[in-house]
Amino acid sequence: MQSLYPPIVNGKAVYDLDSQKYIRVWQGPQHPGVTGNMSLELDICGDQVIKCNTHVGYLHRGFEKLMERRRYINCFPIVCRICVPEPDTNEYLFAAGMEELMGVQIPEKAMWLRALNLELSRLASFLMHLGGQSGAFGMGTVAQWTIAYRDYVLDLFEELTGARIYHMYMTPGGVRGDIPEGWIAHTHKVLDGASKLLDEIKHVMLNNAIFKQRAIGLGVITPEMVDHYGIVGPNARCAGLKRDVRKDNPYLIYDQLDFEVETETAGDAYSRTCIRWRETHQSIDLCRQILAKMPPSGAVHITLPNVLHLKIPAGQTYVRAESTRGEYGYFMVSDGSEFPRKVTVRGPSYSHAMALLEDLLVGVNIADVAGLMVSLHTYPPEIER
Amino acid sequence: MSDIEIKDNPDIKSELQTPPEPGYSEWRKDENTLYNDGLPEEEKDWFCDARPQKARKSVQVIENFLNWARSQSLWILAFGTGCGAIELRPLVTSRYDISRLGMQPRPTPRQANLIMIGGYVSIKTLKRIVRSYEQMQGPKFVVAVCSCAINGGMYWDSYNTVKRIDEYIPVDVYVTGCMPRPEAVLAGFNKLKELIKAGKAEGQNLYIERFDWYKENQKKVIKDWNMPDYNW
Amino acid sequence: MNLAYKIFWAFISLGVVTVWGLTLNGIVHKIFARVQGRLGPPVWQPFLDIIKNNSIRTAISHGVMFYLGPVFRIAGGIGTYMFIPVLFGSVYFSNFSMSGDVLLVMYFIFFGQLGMALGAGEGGHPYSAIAVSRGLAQMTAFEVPFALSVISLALQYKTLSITEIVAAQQGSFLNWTLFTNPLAVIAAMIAMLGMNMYNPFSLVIAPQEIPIGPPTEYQASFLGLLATNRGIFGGAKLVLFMNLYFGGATNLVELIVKTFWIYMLSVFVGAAYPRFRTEDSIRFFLKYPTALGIISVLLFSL
Amino acid sequence: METLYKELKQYFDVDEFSVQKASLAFLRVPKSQLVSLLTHMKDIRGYTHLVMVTCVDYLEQDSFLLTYLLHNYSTHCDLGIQVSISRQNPVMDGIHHLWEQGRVYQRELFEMFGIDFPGSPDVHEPMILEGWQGPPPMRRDFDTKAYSEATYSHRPRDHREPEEYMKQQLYPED
Repeated sequence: MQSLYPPIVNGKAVYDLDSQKYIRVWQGPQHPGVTGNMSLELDICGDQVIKCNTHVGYLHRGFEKLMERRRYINCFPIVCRICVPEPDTNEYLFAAGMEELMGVQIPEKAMWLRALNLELSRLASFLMHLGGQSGAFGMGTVAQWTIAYRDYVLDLFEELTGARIYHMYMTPGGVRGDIPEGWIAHTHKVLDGASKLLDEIKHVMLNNAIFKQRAIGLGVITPEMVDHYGIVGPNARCAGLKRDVRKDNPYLIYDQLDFEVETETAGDAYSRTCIRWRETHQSIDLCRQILAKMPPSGAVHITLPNVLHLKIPAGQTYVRAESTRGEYGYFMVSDGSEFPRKVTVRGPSYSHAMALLEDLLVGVNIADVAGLMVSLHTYPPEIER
Repeated sequence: MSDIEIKDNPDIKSELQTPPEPGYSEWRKDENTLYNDGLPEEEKDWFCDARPQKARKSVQVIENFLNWARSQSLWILAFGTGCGAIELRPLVTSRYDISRLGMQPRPTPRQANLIMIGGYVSIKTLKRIVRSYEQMQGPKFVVAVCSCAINGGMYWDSYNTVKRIDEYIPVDVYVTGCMPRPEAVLAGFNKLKELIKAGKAEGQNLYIERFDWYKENQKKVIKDWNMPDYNW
Repeated sequence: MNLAYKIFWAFISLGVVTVWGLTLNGIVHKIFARVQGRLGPPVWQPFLDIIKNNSIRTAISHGVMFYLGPVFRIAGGIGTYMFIPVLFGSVYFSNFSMSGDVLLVMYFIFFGQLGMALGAGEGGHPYSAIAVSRGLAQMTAFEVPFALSVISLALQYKTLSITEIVAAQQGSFLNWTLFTNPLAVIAAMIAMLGMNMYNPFSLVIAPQEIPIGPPTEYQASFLGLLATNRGIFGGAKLVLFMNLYFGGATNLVELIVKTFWIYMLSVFVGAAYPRFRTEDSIRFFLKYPTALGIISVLLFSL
Repeated sequence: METLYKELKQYFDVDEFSVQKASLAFLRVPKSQLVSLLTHMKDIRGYTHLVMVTCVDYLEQDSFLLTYLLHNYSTHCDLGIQVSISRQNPVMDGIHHLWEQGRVYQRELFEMFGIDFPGSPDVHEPMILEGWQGPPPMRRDFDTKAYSEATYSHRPRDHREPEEYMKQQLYPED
């Protein structure tokens, strides 16, 4: 059987596609098992993938070019379009970079509201991911439950910010508005329901024999690989490394909340799913803490000069935050004019989807390609912007 | 109702009345064959080079019944072309359940009737959209969701996204907004059903009618045209 | 009753079972939707889909075998059905059942899928090829426990005719094979899970892995034919299992009730499980169900 | 960070050291010493995580400013190592042997800025822009507005004033 597979010469499989042994199949961009709009070019031998090329760029809009042409305040509508399931991280990072370059401090209440918004968006994104993970292994039921429940979280956003998906809520100098009437009670109800749903998911998905059989030992990430590939976030934590931006470089008010960094040691798809399941619980808990500790009143934003002609002193900085997929960073360069000189977005999927996925997929059964890809929680628009 | 504003496509109506202008025929050998000059020589005989023909309708009574059946079972091509794909997932879940309307996502273009253009269309995606659209069979319908597919939206000055999708494939229903709410998309689907029942959603024949014009527009933006002129 | 009448009534019952099988499909979609918290499509959705698929204006073919694939499939379905007595003791609904028709039926169950495999292979899509290899491997695997249980039935009732097997189960429900030969029934029901191709045995049309398997290239009226065959073949399988293991049916109501509950087994399993890998599925079929089948065969051969 | 800078100064001729905040500093290094400095930081100083590689186009100074941002997980500090290369002949040494995702950044930089990295795996293959003809789009002198107006046909604008139009559509009485 081993002779069927091509010989490995210094790390690369040497084979000839025309010999009728190997097929080249494309997964995506039009493929239900591929996350978002990207494509994998797989060379398979029997049931086994022997080579993978990731093709991105289907969603390239040239954000960094467009931002050079827009004033700072005009950049806000487009930065949140970079990551659809979790746009608030982009808004926060762009606003934080601006404030750091301007050297302004935002009010206390605004910090808490921003952290609350970030955690809620983490919750929504995690719910979507858990659904995708179960759907990638063919269990559509859990996917339907979680993605349907995500809508209730989006309702919270709608009440708070007025928008459902893209809520330009964090503006430079604070947030756009305070909490509306009765929103906190509604939030508590939604959070309780979410934790109930998560327990159901644990019974249906994480304790399922077939799910374990397929996910355990799939796409193992070792601690040595983490730095070599630039792996961040849950994918790095599943290898046993305690790395969380919220703990390492606390931003906003995360140093006043108490939470533990979730880690696993196995490093396979199952442990990644468990970590994300526990981090969903963690987000719910953090939301409750924030709602409890938040100052009841106070200013939610400072008054800036006319933002349309806002000039930002020259300088360069890098701000980072913890998104669901790991460290999310903005590198901003200002030359003292009204337009940003350069804004570079560092999406966590950048290293996960290109370099890491191409190497993890080698030798994987073609039935598990979707499961492995989803378990890395890659998201194409961060790669190409 | 400002964000649930849905209009039928004015262009299609006008284009249906105005005959297609002649010309743009330099890549056509004769009436019924295409050159496929984008393909390398050794691949030319792998692909069919017949020119697509207009599909004939049957008797009006039967056609009305068939249109009703088509409108009752619309199969969406599961192709998330942009941000709009994020709303396709809530659409199949419990709150807005499009399977009530007899719709279901299909993973292969051969079996889909409806392609939903979700948001901005970059050049690389436009190529795949054209392929998928031409591989779809029968009366096929296009719903353009989000402003970016209609007039470029907030990427009006981007160098990599097309500004209006209806120059490359015929669009039946537009749903404006960024993002349009799922209710808006549902309303768009219902509008499409009305159009189908009324027999107005003839995008397939329009595409064949103005085939040269659409091809010209596509080849203008897709610089590396390495696929057959019509993907059978 | 002469042959013309027989053929006439056979096609009448074929129509009945087709309608019932398609309605069952609709009910199944509805149940899945309710498990997922949705309202779900209307029960008559499969009929609408068939009308729509046949009303598609254009169709792409890939050659003669591509045409013949669905034809073989539906021929296998009809052939499977034609030799199963639908209602016990009814002159009209007893099709062409004869002595030894169990073997014929088992052959026809294979026949349709083999023809489909040939047609899908000519479709030329790599996913079709992968799915065909998966499907044939899995089919071979679940045929083993099914064949074993049928053999043990043949040993138990000393006959190969479905009608006589049904006749032997009449009287009280304690005479059903379900109670007289439970091991064989369990093995066969597990095999039926694989036959119905819901989770965890939905390897062949795995949308997230190889969308969507053999029918990837099939469109328009080909797809309509395949959908019709889902009704016929599903109905025929259910009637066969009802006859072999659940005492058959003496009237249509009993038929509907029994087949519904037999089908629900695979639905309940399918709503709650992810999908097997191919090798896992084969390993599963060759482990416990096969052992049960062998034990039941030994019990009745000694 | 200052101590680190002083220690580095003994081995490399680094300059233009600037501290942005407690956990972030930038310094400039000549093009020839970049890879050795990165190797030094990765292997000895514990800056094992390559956060990002980006480029700023300074058209007026006729130079590209490449920024290699490193992160140290033990001290949680970032160091931005910047190198300025000429705009006329943009060639840079690759770092794909140090970090696996370096080749992806280099592919993107070649595509977006036209900076060549000899020896980097499939750096010349199109990654994001398929069939792109024209200058590298992220360069400062590439005008995306003019390009899009020249290439794509924009939908003619609706010249009705939005405010008036909405008023007469929604509130015709007043």
